[in-house]
Amino acid sequence: MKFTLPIILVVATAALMVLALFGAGQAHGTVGIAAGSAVYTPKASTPEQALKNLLVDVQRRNWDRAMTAVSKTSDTNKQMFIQDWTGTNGSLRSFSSLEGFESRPLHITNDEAQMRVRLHWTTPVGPLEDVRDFRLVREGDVWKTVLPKVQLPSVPSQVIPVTYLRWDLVSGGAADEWGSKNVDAPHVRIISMNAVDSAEGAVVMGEVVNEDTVPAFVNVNATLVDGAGSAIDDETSFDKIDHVLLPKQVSPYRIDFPNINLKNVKNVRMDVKATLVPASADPVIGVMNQKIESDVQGKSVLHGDLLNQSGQTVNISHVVVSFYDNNAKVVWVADGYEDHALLPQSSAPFAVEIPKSVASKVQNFHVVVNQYSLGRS
Amino acid sequence: MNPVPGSAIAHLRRALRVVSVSAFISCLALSSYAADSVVQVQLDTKNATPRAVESLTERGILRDYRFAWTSIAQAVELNTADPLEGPFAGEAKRLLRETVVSQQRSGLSRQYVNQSHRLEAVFYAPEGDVIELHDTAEYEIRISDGGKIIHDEHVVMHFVVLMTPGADRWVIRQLQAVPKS
Amino acid sequence: MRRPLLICAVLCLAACSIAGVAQDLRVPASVTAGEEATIPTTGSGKATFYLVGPGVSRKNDVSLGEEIHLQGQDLRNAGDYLALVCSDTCHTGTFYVIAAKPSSLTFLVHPSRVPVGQGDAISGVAFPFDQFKNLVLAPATVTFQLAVGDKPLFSRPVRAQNGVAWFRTASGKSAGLVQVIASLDDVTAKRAVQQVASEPCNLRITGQRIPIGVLVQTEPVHDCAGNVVPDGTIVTFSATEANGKSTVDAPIKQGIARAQMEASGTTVVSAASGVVMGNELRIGGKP
Amino acid sequence: MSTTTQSYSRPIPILAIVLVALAVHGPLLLMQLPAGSFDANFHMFFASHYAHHWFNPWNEKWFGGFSQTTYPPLTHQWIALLSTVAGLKMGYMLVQLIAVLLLPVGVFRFARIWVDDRAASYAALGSVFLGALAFLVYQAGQLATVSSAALYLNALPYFYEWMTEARARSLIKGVAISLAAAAAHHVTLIFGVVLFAGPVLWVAYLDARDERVSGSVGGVLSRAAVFAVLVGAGVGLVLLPYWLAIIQHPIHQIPIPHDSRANFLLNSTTAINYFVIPYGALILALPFILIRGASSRRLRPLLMGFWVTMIFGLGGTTPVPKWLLGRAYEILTFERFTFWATLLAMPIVGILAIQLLDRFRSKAAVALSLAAVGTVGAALWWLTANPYRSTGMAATNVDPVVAFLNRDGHDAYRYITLGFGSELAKVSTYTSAGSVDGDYNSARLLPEMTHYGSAQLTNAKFYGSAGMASLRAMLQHANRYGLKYIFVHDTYYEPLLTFVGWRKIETFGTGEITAWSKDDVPPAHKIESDAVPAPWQGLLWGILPIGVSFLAIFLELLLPEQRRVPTAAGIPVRAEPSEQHYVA
Repeated sequence: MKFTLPIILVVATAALMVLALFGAGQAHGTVGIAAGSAVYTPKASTPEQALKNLLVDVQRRNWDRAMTAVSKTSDTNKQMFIQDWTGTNGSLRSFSSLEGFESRPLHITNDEAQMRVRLHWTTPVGPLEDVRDFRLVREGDVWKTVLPKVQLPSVPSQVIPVTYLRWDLVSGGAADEWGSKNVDAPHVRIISMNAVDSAEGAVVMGEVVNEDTVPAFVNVNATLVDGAGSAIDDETSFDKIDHVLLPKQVSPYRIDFPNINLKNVKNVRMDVKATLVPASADPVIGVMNQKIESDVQGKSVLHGDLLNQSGQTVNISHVVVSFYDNNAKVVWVADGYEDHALLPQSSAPFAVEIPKSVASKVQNFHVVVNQYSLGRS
Repeated sequence: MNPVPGSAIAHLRRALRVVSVSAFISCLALSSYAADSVVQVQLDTKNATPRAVESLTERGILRDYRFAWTSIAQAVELNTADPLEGPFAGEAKRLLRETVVSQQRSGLSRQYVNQSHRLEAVFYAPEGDVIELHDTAEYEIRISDGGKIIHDEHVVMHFVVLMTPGADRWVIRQLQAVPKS
Repeated sequence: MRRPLLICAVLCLAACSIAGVAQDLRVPASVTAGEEATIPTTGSGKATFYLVGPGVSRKNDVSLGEEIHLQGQDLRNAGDYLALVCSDTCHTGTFYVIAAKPSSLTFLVHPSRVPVGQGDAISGVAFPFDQFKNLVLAPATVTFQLAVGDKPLFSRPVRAQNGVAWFRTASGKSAGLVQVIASLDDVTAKRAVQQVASEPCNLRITGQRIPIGVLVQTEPVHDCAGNVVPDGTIVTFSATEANGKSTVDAPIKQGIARAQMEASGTTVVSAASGVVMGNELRIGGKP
Repeated sequence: MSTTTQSYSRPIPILAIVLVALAVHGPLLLMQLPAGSFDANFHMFFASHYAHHWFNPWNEKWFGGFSQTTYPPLTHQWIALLSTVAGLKMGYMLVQLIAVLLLPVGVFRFARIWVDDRAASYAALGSVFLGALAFLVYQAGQLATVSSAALYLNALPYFYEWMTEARARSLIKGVAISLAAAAAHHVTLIFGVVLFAGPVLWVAYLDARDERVSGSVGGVLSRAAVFAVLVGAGVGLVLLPYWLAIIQHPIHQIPIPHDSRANFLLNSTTAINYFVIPYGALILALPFILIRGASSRRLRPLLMGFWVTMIFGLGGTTPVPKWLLGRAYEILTFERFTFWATLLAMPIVGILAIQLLDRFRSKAAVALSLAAVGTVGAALWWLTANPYRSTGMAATNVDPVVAFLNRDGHDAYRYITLGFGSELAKVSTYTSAGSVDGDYNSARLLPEMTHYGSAQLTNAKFYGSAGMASLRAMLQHANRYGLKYIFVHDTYYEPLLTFVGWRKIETFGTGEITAWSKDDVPPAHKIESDAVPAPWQGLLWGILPIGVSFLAIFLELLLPEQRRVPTAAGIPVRAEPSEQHYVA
């Protein structure tokens, strides 16, 4: 017993550890560990394993080891590789982490494979998905990933005069005498509203205009009311709006009511709140080459390019689009975040998906661009 | 007029006083179960000019004025300024805080019992950012010094009140007692 | 339970009156805020004096037979005051402090910005207060004036009722800063209202082809009364061509909004500011 | 025989061990080293509430309102009591110090069930230097776990005495201290029943069966049942509001990841944090613990208790905890099991110590001292070396945040912090404003918090998409909860706040913290909840837990333990004939 029991305990412990490592007891959901198996296999004998190794290392930011999984024929270097995955210029990608991925082969031969990977990013503005295709080649008995050349944006040195306007707000202290503050909130008006049912629930959407001569910080709230006059739910436009509206600027808004059917709704109470805020008319971001096209999966997508016409970097841009039918009624509002920074005088593509149910009705659209610049919020 | 020490009348008066105060307190204690602690408020808006008072505003003012007087009663009875946060602003708040601080210093406290307020809106600003109300209030005021009631009186008071809309309620900005006109 | 309480109260009050609990003090009929007052007492010996009023809860020893001096400091706040003198019994008296003469006006003016040419668009409300922030209820005449620079536009005396005076008027025809003044005797309060251009009127654009696309700009943007629309107002330019549409939200600068847009083929450009649409412009493709 | 040898061959007086504990941990606690630990602010926050509202466990400062009956109150109430004279932080340090001083006493008394006084005294001395203790006190801030374990170890000898000797005073004192332990930390008691009391019951059974004690087997088992019933009923009553709260609102939230549930083989930092540091030099003793524990029939229950507890302490490194605990696995954290495992190992480590001392004398003394000091030193070094333990926030002054919330009526609204870590509790303690966030997972009832599998909103980014989804959901309902102010100590969150309608309104200090506001948020209203405890529960909560602790103290003073006749240094105590060769 003196040695039998210890041996039994040691063996049992080791067996349990092995079981946990490869078996049913796999720990899931722990921060920093990839979904699925996080076990690294040094020798990638299949394209799937090679790609998984690469992406696990990207997740862990283990760049040196990741580079060993990259084929020497790749038209990239470590610096470009890191910048490609971690983003540059304070872009959304630079705030993001690769949380998980799913890959599927598109085409595999003995020496070459084409894989499509759906990458799940966690970002400050919510989860984002990205689809990338990878080419892998067999080098000896090991598969490696061939990475294409990464086009990092660069801007030539130049001087761009900024002459746009800025509104500053001087506010008195809390102890100001009653009535001495004589600045009203900006006058903002909802110019259209439409309520529809969607797969996720009821949606209230439309457009709002700043009718004033000063910038307004706008939030649109809606309350659904039932037949008895009681409030069913109240929600806000949240990030489906451009909150800072310059004079006469129009923004789409969308308010989602998950799991609510409009047939239970008798009335919708709209409430737009506007506050006077300091703001700048710079940067101006043009939305170029807007076009609705069908992608390979048959989905309707609005494509275009965002062109930063100013002299400062826009770190994160957010596109909000209102889609109109042939009666100029807003039939849908969609949005999307651009994960690359917009350098001065440079452009970046964007794409916003249109739901199948409304795609056929869409005749026209209006795009507004909301932006975040580091240190200027 | 001071009673003459040692006189039979003085003794009688003292005895009667003790008995009457004790009886009154006992009656109060007995009836405390039924004492209506809710502040009664009625509002008449038909004479408000130049803007008509909206029904939602009327409901809000009724609710917030009642709450304000409940808060005043709590603050001056318990000598704490905490209840004054919220229902009051500006001069009214400063004045009530001063009252509480002053009471804390002197050891006095006040009780407003069985409050009933008849409000009349006399002015409602064109932009709806201020309303003037006239309040005919009836209540019993008790003043205590270190827990001993030194004054107890049923009064009818007249107040001029200015209320302004706050973030989510109407707040009292001016509360001024005036002689009956 | 209310009835027994009432009976008890009546009985007790009757008993109290026999016992002389609340005999009256001789207090002043009314006092102006901030002024001093005296309360005479009778008898002899020591007593406790209480003064209970808005913002005041005073307690101190007094000698009976001497006058009680009330400092102006204690009588700053308008309202009802209760004076009590207690020795063996308590003597009470109530009096009012009324507001002193006006020393300031609380003046609420709306709106702070108003489009030109709108009826009943500007309103103001004035409340007179004395130096202790008591609302002055005594009748008085408040004069409201509107002026642009030194040029008066409007003047109206208004009798204050219940401590409030108000006015309402239309906005003027020209954009610019309007002074709104309320005065009562030598007390004056000034506010400013910015009259701004109304909606853009007859929004017109011109454009030309440049190497990287098209350059479009508005003519100076005015409202229908000829006032220049303020800088910073957004004009949305849309350029539609066969390849798609481009839009730019451009702010007006020195009366004109301008934008560059990528377009190579024949392009139709339009402009809008808020809900006001401008003309359409057709620009030919690159030669 | 030299003097040195004589001193090694005698038990170390318990008073001396307590003084050593005081000398080692006293200065560290006076320096308020645990103030920067993960949970210290949480405990002080709870204590602060008791200091102001002793009989009202409904605390509106977190989650829009939650019941403090969801966490046993004893340590917090003691801090609240001491805070009136020493302040909140020093009150915390004093309660922690008391627990640290009680621990070696408990280990000594617990070890005497298994080994003789001499080995027990070395076990107690060793417990002062445990890496797991330093880890829990200075890094994790698990005041309740340490206090409860210390009390529980002191109760177990009474349990053993009651079972084997049927002494009524042992029953009374054992039950009272057990109830106090439960009032300090219920989880310790629940698992202690199996992991600590199990081996004690087993050894009592063995002793009765082998007639080493006066009681019969039947007597031992029946008395164990009586003890269990009394403790069960007592805990049921003392923590009644807790049970009612947990029955009314069982923890249904989506599991929240915790590193102690990770597989240590896959992450070296986690392995160091949860295995190497807590065990320290005990890792070297593991072979001895296994072999020595297995070689003695009386020590086998202890060995098995140690092994099971150690396996639990390994978290997700083995599948056992998940198999045995089911859903509870996702709620518990497992570093406490490692602490308990080290405590269970101490009696055998005591044997190892005296064997080494008997054989190598001064050399062994030096080596053991170095091992002990190295273990506790490594745990203290790890406080700064641990890459997962951010010291960034601890160095940031949150006073401006507190001042902001307490001025100009800002406390009429609710707030959250982002990137504050455990400093959130510090802000909450000193502000009059309420938050919808909170540093206590079990009390969360708002759906925005429970539906996403993340813990505190202030740490949202560390929970990946789940954390950010939870934060988005909360921000989406800001108007509903009167959530107007957000304090940001991590620019990561700024894009989200910008796009969803918040504006930066103030910058504190040199810009490490910024205040953000949303203008259209109405003042906070009381959130109606069915979790508000009834007034009688508040009364019970304010009287019984603290009451049983006073009772335990009085019983210890009024019914002193009869001095046991020292055994003749036999190892283990009540040794079987085959163990005679261990007798010195």
